[in-house]
Amino acid sequence: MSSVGASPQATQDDALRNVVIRLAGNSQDGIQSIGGMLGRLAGRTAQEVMTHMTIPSTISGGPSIYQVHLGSGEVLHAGDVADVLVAFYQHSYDDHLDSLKEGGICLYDSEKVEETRDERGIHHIGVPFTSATVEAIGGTAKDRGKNIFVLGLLCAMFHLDREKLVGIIERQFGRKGEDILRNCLNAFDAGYAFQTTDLRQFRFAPGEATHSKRISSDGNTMLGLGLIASGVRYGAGYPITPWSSIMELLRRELPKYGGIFVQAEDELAAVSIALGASYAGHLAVTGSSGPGLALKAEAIGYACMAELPLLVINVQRGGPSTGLPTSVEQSDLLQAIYGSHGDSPRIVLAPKDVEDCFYIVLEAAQLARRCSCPVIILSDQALATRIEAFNEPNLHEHWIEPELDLSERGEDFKPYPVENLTQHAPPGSRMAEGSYPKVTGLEHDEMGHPSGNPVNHQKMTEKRRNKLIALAADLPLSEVYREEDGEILLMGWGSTYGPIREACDRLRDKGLCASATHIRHLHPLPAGLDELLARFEHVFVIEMNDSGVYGHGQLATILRAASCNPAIHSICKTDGLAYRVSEIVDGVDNFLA
Amino acid sequence: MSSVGASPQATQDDALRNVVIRLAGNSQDGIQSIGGMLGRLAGRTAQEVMTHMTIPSTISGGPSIYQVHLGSGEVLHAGDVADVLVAFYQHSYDDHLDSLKEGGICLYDSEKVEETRDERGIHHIGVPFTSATVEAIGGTAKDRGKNIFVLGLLCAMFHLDREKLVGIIERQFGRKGEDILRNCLNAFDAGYAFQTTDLRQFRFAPGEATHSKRISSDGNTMLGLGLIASGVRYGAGYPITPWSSIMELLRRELPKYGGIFVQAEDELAAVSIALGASYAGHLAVTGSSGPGLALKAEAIGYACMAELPLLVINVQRGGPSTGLPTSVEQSDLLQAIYGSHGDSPRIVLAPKDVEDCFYIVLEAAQLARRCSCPVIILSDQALATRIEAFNEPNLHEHWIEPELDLSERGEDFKPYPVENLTQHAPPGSRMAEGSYPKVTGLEHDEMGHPSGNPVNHQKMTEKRRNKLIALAADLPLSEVYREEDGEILLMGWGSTYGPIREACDRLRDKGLCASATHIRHLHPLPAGLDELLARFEHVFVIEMNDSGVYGHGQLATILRAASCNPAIHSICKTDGLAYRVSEIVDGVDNFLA
Amino acid sequence: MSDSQSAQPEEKLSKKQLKADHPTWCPGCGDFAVLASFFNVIQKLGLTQTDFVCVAGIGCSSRFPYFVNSHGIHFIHGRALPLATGISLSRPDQHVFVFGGDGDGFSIGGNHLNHAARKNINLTYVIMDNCVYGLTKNQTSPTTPIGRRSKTDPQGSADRPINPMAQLLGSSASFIARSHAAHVKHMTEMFERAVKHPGFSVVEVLSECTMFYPGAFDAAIPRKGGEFNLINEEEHDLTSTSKAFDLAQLEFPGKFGVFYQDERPSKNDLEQKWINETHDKQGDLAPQDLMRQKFAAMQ
Amino acid sequence: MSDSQSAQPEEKLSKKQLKADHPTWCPGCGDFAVLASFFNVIQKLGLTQTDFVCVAGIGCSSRFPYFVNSHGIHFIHGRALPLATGISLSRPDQHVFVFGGDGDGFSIGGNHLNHAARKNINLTYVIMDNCVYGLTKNQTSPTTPIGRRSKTDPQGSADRPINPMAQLLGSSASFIARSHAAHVKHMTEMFERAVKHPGFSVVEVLSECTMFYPGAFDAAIPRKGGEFNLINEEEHDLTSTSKAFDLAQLEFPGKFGVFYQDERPSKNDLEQKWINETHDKQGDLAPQDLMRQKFAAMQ
Ligand SMILES: Cc1ncc(C[n+]2csc(CCOP(=O)(O)OP(=O)(O)O)c2C)c(N)n1
Ligand SMILES: Cc1ncc(C[n+]2csc(CCOP(=O)(O)OP(=O)(O)O)c2C)c(N)n1
Ligand code: SF4
Ligand code: SF4
Ligand SMILES: [Mg+2]
Ligand SMILES: [Mg+2]
Repeated sequence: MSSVGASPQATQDDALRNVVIRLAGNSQDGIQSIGGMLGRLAGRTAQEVMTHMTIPSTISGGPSIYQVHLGSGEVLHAGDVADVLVAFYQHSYDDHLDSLKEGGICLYDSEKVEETRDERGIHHIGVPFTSATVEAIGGTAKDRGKNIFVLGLLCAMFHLDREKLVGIIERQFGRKGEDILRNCLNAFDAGYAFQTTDLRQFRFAPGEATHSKRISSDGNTMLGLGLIASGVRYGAGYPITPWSSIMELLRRELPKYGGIFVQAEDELAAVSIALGASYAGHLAVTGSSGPGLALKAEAIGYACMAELPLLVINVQRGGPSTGLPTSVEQSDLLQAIYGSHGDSPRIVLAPKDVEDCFYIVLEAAQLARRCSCPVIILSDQALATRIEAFNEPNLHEHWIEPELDLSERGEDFKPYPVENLTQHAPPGSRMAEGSYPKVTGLEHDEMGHPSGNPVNHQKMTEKRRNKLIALAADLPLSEVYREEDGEILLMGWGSTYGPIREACDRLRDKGLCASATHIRHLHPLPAGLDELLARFEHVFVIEMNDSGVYGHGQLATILRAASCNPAIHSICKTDGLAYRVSEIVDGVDNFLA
Repeated sequence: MSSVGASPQATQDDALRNVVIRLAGNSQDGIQSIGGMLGRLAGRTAQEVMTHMTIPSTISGGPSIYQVHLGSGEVLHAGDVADVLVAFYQHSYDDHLDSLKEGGICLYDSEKVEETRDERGIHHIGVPFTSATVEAIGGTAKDRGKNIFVLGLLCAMFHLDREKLVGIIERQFGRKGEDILRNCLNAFDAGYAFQTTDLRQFRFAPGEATHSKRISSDGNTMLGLGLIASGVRYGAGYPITPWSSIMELLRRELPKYGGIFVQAEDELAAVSIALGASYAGHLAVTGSSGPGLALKAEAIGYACMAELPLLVINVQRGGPSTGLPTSVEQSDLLQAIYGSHGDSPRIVLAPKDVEDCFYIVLEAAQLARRCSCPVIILSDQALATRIEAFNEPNLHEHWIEPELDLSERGEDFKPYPVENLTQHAPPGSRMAEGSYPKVTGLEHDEMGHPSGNPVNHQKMTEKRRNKLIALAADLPLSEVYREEDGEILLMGWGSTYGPIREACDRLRDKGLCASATHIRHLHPLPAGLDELLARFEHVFVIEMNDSGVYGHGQLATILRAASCNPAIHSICKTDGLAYRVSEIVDGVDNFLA
Repeated sequence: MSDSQSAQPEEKLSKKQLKADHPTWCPGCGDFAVLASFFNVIQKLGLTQTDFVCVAGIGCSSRFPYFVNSHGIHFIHGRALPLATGISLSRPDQHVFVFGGDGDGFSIGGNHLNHAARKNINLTYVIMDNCVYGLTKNQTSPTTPIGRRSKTDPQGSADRPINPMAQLLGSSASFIARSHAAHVKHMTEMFERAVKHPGFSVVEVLSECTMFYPGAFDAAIPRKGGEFNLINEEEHDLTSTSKAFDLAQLEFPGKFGVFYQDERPSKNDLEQKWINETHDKQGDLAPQDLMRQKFAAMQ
Repeated sequence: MSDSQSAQPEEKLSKKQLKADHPTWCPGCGDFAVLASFFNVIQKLGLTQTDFVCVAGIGCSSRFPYFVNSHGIHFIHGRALPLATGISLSRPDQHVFVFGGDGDGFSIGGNHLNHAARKNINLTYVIMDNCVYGLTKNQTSPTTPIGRRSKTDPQGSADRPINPMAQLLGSSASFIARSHAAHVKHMTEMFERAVKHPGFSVVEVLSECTMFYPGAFDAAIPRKGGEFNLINEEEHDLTSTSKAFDLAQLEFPGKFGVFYQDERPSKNDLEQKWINETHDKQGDLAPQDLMRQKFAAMQ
C-alpha cells in the first residue's frame, strides 16, 4: 500500500495503486488550485487522497509546492518521496529534484527550466507549458492558464476521469464569467491533447471506496461543518492563520442556520462572547491558533471554574510565539491542558484526519454538554489545509438540532450541586423556588454564592476534577493496530495518525513486532491506558514538538507522569514539516540500535 | 522546638521557647496592626516569628484572625494550634475556641463574650477590653484603641520587651499626630498595668539569633527590595491581590533609585512595557497573581522565543479563575512552566520563606541575564502577607548596580548565535559591521531575520531548550535535611518549607526514618534529582494544589514525568489554608497504613 | 432595549422579590443607591426575572449581580461587555444589563467599550465611576484626577485621566449619559431612558467610594456645597456629536444628563437582517438538507 | 521627540545605509511609500542608527522594522505600543518609532492606544491604515467601510467602523495627523512634525493594500479622479479638540493634515520630574545606603 515501494514505471502495465505528484512553482501560478482539483477528483472516483502544501512567506506569493498523494486504497500520508515532479521554474527544479524517488518522472516547463541533473534514473520530460498555453488561449498577462494546461497533461498521463475533471473546472471557474471558463477549458484541452513521445501512460486501479457518496475536503472545512452538525449556532473569533478559514466558513454559513458568528476585536473578546452565548443556553464555539489560545487562557479557566460548556478550537502551527505561522507543529498540548492558572480541569481532544475533524466536533459538543466544561480541540496546520477524500457523513445519524432549554427549574435546582454534574439554567428560565442562580468564577457554594469556606473549596475543586475522572472511565480505550502486545508500540495523536500507521507496517516488513495506537482523548486519557502500554516492551510516542528539558515530548510527558512507565520514549521533531514515514522508522531504528 | 508539645503553663517557671497567639476579632479593630507589631518586636529581640492572617471577604472588614508564632529558636510555621486565644467578640470565641490546645488560655473581652464552653482544661480569662480602654483614653467612636490595650496586656503577660514595643508604637503612630499617639500609649499602659488575679506570667527565653541586625518583614516587601538590590530599575504591573503591594512598593521606591514603575492599563500592557525596558537594556520586572499571569502568557512566550530576559513575579492565590483571592494555593506551577503556546522554555523558581524572597530575586535576575530568557518567581499569598524575622541582608555582598551596556558590538555580533547564549545589543549600541539587529518572535536565523527553514527551526528550538539543560547541570542539588537516604523523603516547594521540615522532625519523633528536601529550582529541575529521589523508599511531594485526574499534584507530575519513579506520591490539599504540620504527618501515616 | 418576548406578561416584582444577598459594600458606598435606582427602573418597566440578566466583571461595583434576585453572571475583570455581547446577540428576548467600575470598564476593559459601542450591541451598561480601584484597595484608576494620592501614586497621580464622555463619543456609542449616585431620581431617569434606547446605552454614574475616596463627588452635591448642573435638553442637540464633545470638555464636575443619543440599527438588528435575507434566498430548506447541499458541492 | 543625547553627532546616513532587507510587501503596496518617506525624515533630521529604534506588532505593515537598518523589534500582535512605552520611558536618548496596521492598532491594540495617548508617552506612531487585514488575507478590519465585502463579511461589512481621528481625540492624544501614502511629500511633512512633537504623536496614513483592497483610497488621489483636501491651518485652530472633532466627522475621504496638537508634559517628563524631586529630597545617598535606611526601619 506504500507508494514508495512501487514505481509507476514498474507497474506500467498493471494498474497503478498509488502515486505522489509534487507540483512545484510559485503560488501565484495557481498550483494550489490544480492540486485541490486533483484532490476533489479523488473524492469523485472512489479514490483516496492526501495533499500537502507549503505557503510562501510573502502575501503576494513566491515559491511554493503542492503535493498530492492519490491512491486506490488507503492513503495515510502525503508521501515521503514523489513519483512525479512538475517543475514550473528553475528554482522549482533545483529545490525539488531531490524529492523525486529513483526512476521518478520530472515533468518541466522546457521554456523556463534547464535540465541540469542526470541522476538516479530520473526521466526528464520537457514540455513548453508557457507557449503551449499561450497558443491555446491567446497571450495573457502573467502566464495565467499554465496550471490548467498542466492539469490536462496530468489527466492524459494518468488516465484520470476527464469528464469529472472538466466538471470540477466548470464548477470552479463557472462563476468567474464565461470568458475565463472558456480559456480554462481550452488550456485543459491543450494539455490533454499535447503530444509528446516521451510521455508514458499510466492507468489507475479503480478506487476501492464503496460508499456511493464520497466527498473531498480539508480539515478546517470539516471542523466548521462539524460544528454546525453539532448544533452550534453561535461563536466568535479573531483572524489568525491557520484558524481563520474556520471562522470565515462559520461567518458565511451560520446565518443560513439562523446563527451568528462574531468577528471580535481580539481573542479575549472572542472567547468571552462565545462564553456569553454558552451561558445564555447555546453551546458556542471560539477558536484560534497558538498565540490566540494563550490569550484565551484566563476565560477558559473561568469556564472550568464556573462550569460552563464551551468549544475551543486550536489549529496548531509552529511555535513558540509567532513562530512559523504556516508550518505544522503539535506543541500546544501542554498549554491546552495546563494553560490556565489554578487547577482548571478541561477536556482536550484531537482529530486524526480530515474526516475525523467532523466527528470529533460532534463528540466534543456532546462532552461539553455532558460535563459542562470547556472542550479544546487540537487540530493543526497540516490537517487544516490538506485535502482528503472520504464518505459523506450520514446526517441522519450525525446531527444535533440545538434546543434552548428554558423550562422551569424545580425547587431543588442548584447551579453547582456538589454531588451531581452541573447543568446551568440559562437566563429566561423560571425558578420555582423564587431565588435566581448566579454563575461565578469566585469559589462558590451550590447556589453560586461566593464562599471562602475551606471545606467547600476542597470539595468543589474535587467536584470539578472528579467529573473528568468519571469521564475517563467511560472513554473507549484506544484501539491497537496489529497486535495487542509485543515489542514495539508506536503511538501518537492528531495528524500524525497516518504516517504512524504506515511506519508500523514498514517496521513489520522489516521483521519487527510493531503495533500502533492513536490517542484521540488527550485529557483526560482513557482509563486503562496504563495497562495497555504496559503490554509492550517499548512505547514510542511520536510527536511534532520538542523533547524538552527532560527528553520527552508533550504527550509523552503526560503519559510518563500518569503511569511512571519507563518504557515510554519520545520521537520528536520540530522542523515544521509533517512526519515522513521514514523519519519514524529511523527514529525507532536509532533507538533500538 | 515544636510549640505543640510544651504548654505555657507547664513551663511557667522555665522560660518559654515558643508561643502561638491567635488574635480573633474584626479586621477593623486593628488586630493585624498589633499582630504586625508583635512580629516586628521579634525581629528586635533576636526571636523568630511567623505570622498568619485571614482577610475578610468585604472591603469594609469583618471577622478575621491574626496568628503570631513567637519563638526563641527556629520558627518554621505559624502554628497548628494556639497557646493563647484573644477573643474580641462572641463570634471570635465561638469560631476559634477549637483552635486552642488543651489547657490553653482564652483571653476575652468580658463585655462582648459570654464564656460558654468549659472544656479541655482551657483557662478562661475575661478582661473588659472595651471599658478599660474607654477609661484609659476617653470614649472614642468605634472602640478604637482596644487593640493597643490588648497589646499592653500581652506585653505584661509574656514579659515582652516593653521599651522596644513602645518604640514600635511610636514609630507607627507618631506620624498620625500627637493626639493619636498619646491615646495609643495610654491604652497600652492601661493594658500593661491591668490587674487580674487570673493572669499568669510567662517569660521568654532569650532569643537565639546571633546577628546584630535583625529585621522583620513580609514576603512581598522582601521581593520588592530584592528587585531593587538585583539592579532592577524598571517595571510595570496592574493591581491584583496579593501581588499589588509589590507594585505599590516599587512605585514608591524606584524613583529614589532613578527608576520608573508603570501602572499599566492591564496585564497585557504591563508585561509588554516591562519587556520593552528589558529590550532597551534594563532587566525589568512585571508581576501579578494567577489571572494576570494567564494574560501575560503570550508575551512571556515571546520573551522565550526572542530570548529576552525578564523577571515575572506571580504571587499565587486560590484558583482557578477568580477563585479565592485572599487564600493560599500553589496551583500555578504548571501554568508557569507550560502556560504559553509552543515549546517555550523558561526558568521557574520559588522562595521558601520571607527571607528567601530577597535572595531568590537576586538569583532570578542573575539567571535571566545569563540565559536571556524570562524567569518566573512563584511566591504565594501566605508568604506575601506573613511576617518573619531574620538577619538583615548584607548589601556589600548582595547588590547589583545596574549597567546599560551600549558598547560597540564587534563584526561578529549576532543577536541569536546558534552555538552561544544570546546576549542582545540594546538600541543605541553601534554595530561595527554596519548592519543592525532585529529582535523577533518569528522563527529567525542568527541575525534575527525571519526564516522558515526547517533545519533552522529545529536548531533554534534546541538552542532555546539546551540552555536550560546546561543550566540544570549547574544548579546545586537540593539539600537533604536529616539523612541522605532512607524510608521516607518529604519534599515540597515554596512556602510549605517550614511545615515540611517540622513534619519531618515529628515523623522522626514517631520513629520513622524520614528526611526532607525542598525544591527551589522548579524549572529546570537540578540535574541529579532523579538519583537523589531514588535513594528513598517513598517520596511524598507535599503541595497546596489538587491531585488532578491522575492523582498527583503539580510538582509531583513533573517529577514523575522526568524520572518515572513510581515511589513518588502526592500529599495535596486545596482548602486555601497553609499546611498544618499535623496534616502532613497524617498524610504520610495514611499512606503507610 | 429588546422587546420583551416572554409568553405571558407577569405581575410586577416587589422590592423584596428583587433583593438577593445583602450587599457586601461598605456602609455609605454609592453603589447602594445605584442598586436602589436599578430596582426602581425594573419595577417601573414591569420587567420580571425571566426578562433580564445582570452581567459584571470584577470590582466592588461588579458584585452587583449577587444583590439582584435575577439570573446573573460574575465574570472576569474587564470582559463583561463581550460576555454580555454573546448573551445579547444569542438571546433577543433578554434585557442585558452590564455593571462595573471605572477600572473594569476604562482600564482593562477599554477596548471592548470602543468596539461594543461602534458595533452598537443592544444592551445597557452602567459604569459606577468612583475614580479609584475599590476592591484592590486604593490604587489610581483611569479616572483618578491629577494630584490625588493613592497607593500607586503616593506623590499624587500625574497622568491625565480618561474622559469617559469623550471616549464614548470617540467610539460612536449611540446613547451616552452621566449621572450621580447622590441624585437617585436623576439616576433612575437616566437608567430608564438608557433601557429604552434601542442599541448600546451607557450611563456613567459618579458613585462615591466612602472607604478610599470619600467626598470625591461633593462638588456636585448641593447639600455639600456643590452644584448639580443638568444639561438643558431644550438647548442641547442630543444628536450632535460635536455639541456633546464640547459638553464633555467642561471642568469637573461638569454637567449631568444625556450627552448624546442617535438611533441607528444595532448589530443585533443587522445580523438578524442578514439571517432573514439568507432565509428568504434559500427558501425553507431543512437545516440538514442545507448541509447535504454543501456536501454535494464537495463531491 | 526626545533630545538626542548621543555623545558625538554623526554623519547623515545615506539611503543605502538605511536600507535593510528588501521589503516582502506586494508590488504596489502603499507601505513602500511610507518606508521611503520615513527614510526621508530620518535623513532630514540627521538621525543615526544609534539614535532611534523601530517597533512593530504583527501585520504586513508591522514588518517595517526588518526593512530599516536600525535597531528594531517585531513584537506580538497589538502590543507594540506598550512595548515601545517601556523603551521610551527607560531610554530617553532614543527616538522611538512604532509602526503598524489598522487591525494591530485599532482592533486588538485599541486599548493601548487609548492609554498611551492619555499618558502622553513620548514616541511617534505611524498607522498604515489599509482598511483591511492584509497579512491574514482579507478579513474585515475595524476601519473597513460599511458595505465592503471581505472573507469575514461575504455580504458586505455592516458594523460602523472606528473613526481613527475621533477615537484619538476621545483619548486625548496630543498630536494627531492624517496623511496618504500616495502623497509622499505630505506624508513626509506629517512625519517630520510628528517626530518633532514632544510627547505622543500619531500619523494615520491611508496606505493601499493592492492585493486585497485596490483602489480603496482613490477618492483622495487626484490623478485617479479624487480630491486631496488639506486642512487649512490658517483657519483651523490646532489646539481646539472640538474643531478637530468636527473635522473628524467629515465624509470619506475627509481632510488631511494635522487635526490636533497640544503641548503638555509627557509621562516621560512627569516621571523624570518625580525622580528629580525625590533625589532633591533624599540628598545624595548612595543607593545601598538608601536601602540600609529602609532596613533600619524594619528592625
Ligand atoms: C485579570 C485581573 N487583573 C486584576 C484583577 C484585580 N482587580 C480586581 S477588581 C480591580 C479593579 C477594581 O476597580 P474598579 O473596576 O474601578 O471597581 P471598584 O472596585 O472601584 O468598584 C482589579 C484591578 C483581577 N481580578 N483580574
Ligand atoms: C494574538 C494574535 N492574533 C491574531 C494574529 C493574526 N494576525 C496577524 S496580523 C493580523 C491583522 C493584520 O491586519 P493589520 O494590522 O491591519 O495589518 P496589515 O496586514 O493590514 O498591514 C492578524 C489578525 C496574531 N498574529 N496574533
Ligand atoms: S471600597 Fe469603596 S467602592 Fe468598594 S464597597 Fe467600599 S466604599 Fe464601595
Ligand atoms: S497584502 Fe496588502 S498590505 Fe499586505 S503587502 Fe500585500 S498589498 Fe501590502
Ligand atoms: Mg472604581
Ligand atoms: Mg490593515
